[in-house]
Amino acid sequence: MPEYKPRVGIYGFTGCAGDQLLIIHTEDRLLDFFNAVEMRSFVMASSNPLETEIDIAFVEGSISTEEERQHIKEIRDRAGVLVAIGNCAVSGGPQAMFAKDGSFARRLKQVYGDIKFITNPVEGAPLDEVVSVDYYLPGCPISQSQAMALIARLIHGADPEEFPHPVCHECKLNENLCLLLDQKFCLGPLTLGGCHSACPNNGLPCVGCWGPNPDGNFEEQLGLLESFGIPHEDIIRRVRNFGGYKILAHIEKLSGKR
Amino acid sequence: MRILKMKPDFLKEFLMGLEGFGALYGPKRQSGILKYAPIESYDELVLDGENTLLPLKRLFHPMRFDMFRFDSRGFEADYSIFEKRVIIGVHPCEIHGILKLDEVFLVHPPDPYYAGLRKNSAIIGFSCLPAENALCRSTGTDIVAEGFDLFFVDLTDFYLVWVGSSFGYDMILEKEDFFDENVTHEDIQIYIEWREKRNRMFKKSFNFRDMPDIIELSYKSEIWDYFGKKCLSCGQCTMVCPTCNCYNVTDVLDLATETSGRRERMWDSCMFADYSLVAGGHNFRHARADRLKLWYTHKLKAFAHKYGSPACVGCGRCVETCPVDINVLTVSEALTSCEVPEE
Amino acid sequence: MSLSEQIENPFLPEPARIVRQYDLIKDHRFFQIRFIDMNRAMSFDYVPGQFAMLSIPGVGEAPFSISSTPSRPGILEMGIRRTGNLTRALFKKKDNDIVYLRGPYGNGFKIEPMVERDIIIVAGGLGVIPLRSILYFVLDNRDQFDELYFLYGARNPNEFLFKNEFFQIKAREDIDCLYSVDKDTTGDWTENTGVVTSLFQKLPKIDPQTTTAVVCGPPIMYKFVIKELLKLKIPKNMIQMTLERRMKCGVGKCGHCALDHIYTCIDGPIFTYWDTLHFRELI
Amino acid sequence: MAKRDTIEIKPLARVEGNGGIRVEIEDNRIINVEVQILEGPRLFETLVIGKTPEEILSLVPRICAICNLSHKYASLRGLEKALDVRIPEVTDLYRHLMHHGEIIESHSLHLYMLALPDFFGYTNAVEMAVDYGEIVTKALQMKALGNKIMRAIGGRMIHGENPVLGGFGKLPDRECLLSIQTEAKDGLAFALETIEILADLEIPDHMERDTQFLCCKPPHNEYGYYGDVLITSDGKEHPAEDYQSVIEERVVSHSFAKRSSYGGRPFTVGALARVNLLGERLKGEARKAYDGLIHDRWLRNPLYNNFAQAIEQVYSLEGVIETIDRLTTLKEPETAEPNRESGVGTGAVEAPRGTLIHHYMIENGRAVAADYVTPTAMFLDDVEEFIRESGERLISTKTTVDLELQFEMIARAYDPCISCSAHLVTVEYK
Ligand SMILES: Cc1cc2nc3c(=O)[nH]c(=O)nc-3n(C[C@H](O)[C@H](O)[C@H](O)COP(=O)(O)OP(=O)(O)OC[C@H]3O[C@@H](n4cnc5c(N)ncnc54)[C@H](O)[C@@H]3O)c2cc1C
Ligand code: SF4
Ligand code: SF4
Ligand code: SF4
Repeated sequence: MPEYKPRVGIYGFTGCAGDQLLIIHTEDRLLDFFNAVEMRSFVMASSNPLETEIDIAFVEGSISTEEERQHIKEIRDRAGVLVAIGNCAVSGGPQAMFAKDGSFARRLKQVYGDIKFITNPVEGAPLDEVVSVDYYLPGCPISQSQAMALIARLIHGADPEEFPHPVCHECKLNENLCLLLDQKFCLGPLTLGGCHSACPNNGLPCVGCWGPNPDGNFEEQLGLLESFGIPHEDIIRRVRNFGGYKILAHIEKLSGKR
Repeated sequence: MRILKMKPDFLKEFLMGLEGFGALYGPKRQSGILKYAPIESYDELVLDGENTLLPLKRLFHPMRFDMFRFDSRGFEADYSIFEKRVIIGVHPCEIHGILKLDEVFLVHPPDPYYAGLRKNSAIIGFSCLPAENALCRSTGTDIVAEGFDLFFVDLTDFYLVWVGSSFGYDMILEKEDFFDENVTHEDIQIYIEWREKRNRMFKKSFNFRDMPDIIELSYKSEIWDYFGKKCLSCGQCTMVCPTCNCYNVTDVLDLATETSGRRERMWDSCMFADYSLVAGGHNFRHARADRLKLWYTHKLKAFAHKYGSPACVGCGRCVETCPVDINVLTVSEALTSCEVPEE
Repeated sequence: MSLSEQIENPFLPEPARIVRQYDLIKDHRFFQIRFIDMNRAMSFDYVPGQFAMLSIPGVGEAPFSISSTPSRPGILEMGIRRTGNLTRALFKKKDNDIVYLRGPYGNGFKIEPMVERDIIIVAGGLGVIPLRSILYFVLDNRDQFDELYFLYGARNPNEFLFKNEFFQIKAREDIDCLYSVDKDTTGDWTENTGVVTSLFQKLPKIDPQTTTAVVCGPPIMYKFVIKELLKLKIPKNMIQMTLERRMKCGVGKCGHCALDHIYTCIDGPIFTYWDTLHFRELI
Repeated sequence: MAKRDTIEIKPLARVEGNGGIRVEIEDNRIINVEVQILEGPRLFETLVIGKTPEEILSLVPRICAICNLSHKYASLRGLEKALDVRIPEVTDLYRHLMHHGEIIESHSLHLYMLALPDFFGYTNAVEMAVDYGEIVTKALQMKALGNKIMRAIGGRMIHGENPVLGGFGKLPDRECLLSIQTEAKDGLAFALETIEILADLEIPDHMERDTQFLCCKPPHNEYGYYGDVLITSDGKEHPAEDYQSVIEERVVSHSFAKRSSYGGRPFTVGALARVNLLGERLKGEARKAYDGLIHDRWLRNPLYNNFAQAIEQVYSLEGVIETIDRLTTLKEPETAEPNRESGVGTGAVEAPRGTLIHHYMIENGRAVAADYVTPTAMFLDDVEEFIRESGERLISTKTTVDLELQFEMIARAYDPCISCSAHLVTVEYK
């Protein structure tokens, strides 16, 4: 009996395509990946997609038009497992940094004027605002090692493991001196790890691109950064840059406190 | 124990000559940060009182490594981390730290990875003068009597060299003529003066001896809540502490086949929320205050029950590291005075 | 490699075959597992209350109590609830599939304080899985022990584990079995209805000086059961209970199960009630 | 062919992002061509308003992953002008190295993985690998080299935060630079082989028409990927800050990417534009490759963009080797500080697929206006024109070739980057 290969689709919605590109960038392992699965659709890398029932859908990007809303629903209907890959799919991405503040219509007009498009644009939202999502692979862009570990588990029928720790975990394993000690702005403790602390490794602050660490102590960190002379609004603005929808609950708690 | 004398002029040649005993490691500055790393030239070695960012444990209990490879035939241990090494420039508190880890990793059944790294490594200790946050006098770990192969005490005009193992003695034999057996009364006097001078240099101390009881008594203290509110749960304290040993284990599958992959081990921290999470979602230590309490109980009290003394070796790293000033000093101070620290 | 020849590796999982499996109730399955190496299978010596680490390569490893008794060597039995990654993968295995085991770990029940004494076994829900081992152990060595009471409560008849087995035992003369469900959802439940503690009223007069109690159940159950046992005046150090913690190594290295100065995996998972008063985080 | 017919190619495969082509045909005449950019709008220019340069620099690479460092570089040039940051020459050298990395990565991805399968008749590179294993393997190595350079200087493969205003967080050490150099030397041999493979390829001519070209003019009479002056194929030169009067933008309903024209007509940017306008400045092996391949069809046929990319691949590999030679003799630069808090600046660079402009107005350390013009937005009109030309020609000569494939090949030759283009464009001068 020929070995059963899981049917896989890789889809991109609104975003920078960095997560799909990262998969393409796995170079040596890309061929392994293509061999281990039956690649039904990966439009960025291959022609002739076969849009039928699939076992696993990896979906990048936020939902930003009416057409995309319909399309993701359609993918959800025929996918056994749906994985949100990358910050845009998980949290909404940078385009969701003003999520729910009501400025979208004004900003859209500011950019495009009054033109009517063939599909109606909506404010960028994470996939789980529209459909149910089985697994999340955060990051902007996703990390190759996390992605390959998750993909390997899913295509071989095992559940992926989460990494629910702050950036600081890997930051210390990489032997970096903590930027907070120099009173520098760093979002490491508030941000989910998995990036191998890419920014602090270069002496630069974590910008929060993995999205919020659910266990983050937002209140204390805010106080700490304020004590460095960084204004409250600046901090809130910065955590929102990549926090999208997922940061809203934390922000709400904070503003409730103030 | 044998104690010898050596002129400082010989140091470089002696140390660099040890290559035959294993790859040389020692504190070395990389991108401004002091780390234990392979040493290529003598000038790279930093032999003063400064702490490395991560303690010596990183060489024996690696941050991340593969325990096993597995495939359809089963598991096979991966010992590729083993390497013959000579680690130079290890401070007394670091040696004490390793001795504490020995208690965990070498008791039955010994952890083969730790044991293998330990067995293949020689430790060459170096005396140090206390750094800003050194607390080792409080914890009684400022001097060391075991756990090294050689130990160099720098008395400026000469070194006193303690020989702690037969392996250490073999190293001495390599360059026998560098060493002088004749330790005079005068030398002893110099050593004693050095000890006294060193003792006077400690700037910080804490009530280490009474902490076990105080911790026990403070189980319900609101001081834990105060610190719990502050803690960022960044886990840095646990990473930098020489006596934290927790780790997590994860399987990583290969992409190509569904049966092969590796079992990876990586440092974990009791400061992270999922540390005590069990099936069904019950979390024994959801509150930050509880996580901190576990840590400080472990550092300042619990270890003593089993091994005679608590786990803290007074390196001062938690003092240097915690961004919100939670460390053995502030915690013991708060618990002792029953008052939360002033902002 | 010369640096690593002949190293004993306590973390090395050994292959074992799933001999038989069947569903106990929804999401709970019974497994019979035997080491591939027959010598290992026969020499695997354990005490009731101990556990083993079960691995599925690529998914991970987790601790499970051994539910069989060492008095019947060769095959290990486990009762497993499907909760997460590893257990989901385990439930996909078929008979004859290979899993990996290492152990036994933990202290196990202290048998000595039970010998020639009366024994009360109190189980709630899943807690019956480790207690089944001591239950059969006592039955297999029946002459060494005095009276044996087995109290087991489940939420409803559909969640009552090992129903056939336990009702068969009930027929025996040398054991007093008291069963209960919180609520009879089926209508054909013939035993007691009510929480497990309600069974205590049905116990005959107990002599606390000659009785040892063994308890396992969900965290919330301990509180109430212990209260009953104390009412019976059973000494605190004669109440043995089994506790659960997160574990990654099983041999006191990884730290996850630590509390105060003890490691649940080596100093436990069996503790006496007296111990728990000392180590405030135990329950 | 039916009297009235519509060809819909959706999604357009092997390009970055979500797009399609729609061609309407009536009575054997093409009545409408739309290259549709359906990737949702992200309104990036509104996202950076109120932000510090630091935040802007971290956000803009996210416009597009493939050209992420070009966005970073354009942004740096714009912001540094606005705030009068004077970087030392070494810093610029590191940036050029980083840029070469991106060009190598992007061109090799496009050339070997996305475009060559068309010429050789495969649906993707993995299939192509079955018959052309060596090419694909070497192509992957080439891409990996590009990635390695981007990671070394950018900080990570995609969206690295390492390039900061005035300098870098951390620079790669000598060993790393030398290993890059060694790999570049190995890669050069394959890049030259590629030139030979291409020289033998037959290029269809059914879409040929005259068009215009635009690119940055690098200083010092050298070839390069940056410059403060835009040059056009009509021989004119325009200061980069006047880009708005050169590149005329408009909005169309079938695309979230804006459309551009020059002098009222479509134009081409990218490798083909650069090689056509600046090729005479090339030196070394790249010059030899240029001399061997160039002829006047390059001015009329977009498929030559693939060839132009191959030439630039050679140029960039040589650039890497040479830049590292220089860097290893120079001291690491200090990070330069801004001399003012407010100002206006335009940064123009050549992204792999063409001219990219970032324009900022900063007041008291915060952006009050930003404008981005991306290459794909610039050349979309041109793509539509070439598709129209090709369609008319093919229909009228009744060739039986696969129309869809021909259209796709044209669009793909431009290496369109849809994320980049689906942005917004308005500058609000207060
Ligand atoms: C000594 C001992 C004996 C045991 N004996 C048995 C036994 O006999 N039978 C038995 O069935 N079990 C037993 N257990 C429990 C068993 O070890 C666990 O059920 C097992 O580890 C589950 O593994 P898993 O990989 O399937 O679940 P995991 O994937 O580890 O997850 C388990 C559950 O934890 C929760 N969880 C995980 N991560 C999170 C998160 N980030 N946030 C919130 N919740 C989360 C979820 O509810 C999840 O369902 C025993 C445990 C111990 C310590
Ligand atoms: S530098 Fe940032 S990420 Fe690293 S430990 Fe400090 S706060 Fe955490
Ligand atoms: S105590 Fe300090 S170092 Fe430790 S986790 Fe809390 S904030 Fe981080
Ligand atoms: S508790 Fe602090 S001072 Fe003590 S050993 Fe750990 S890090 Fe060093």
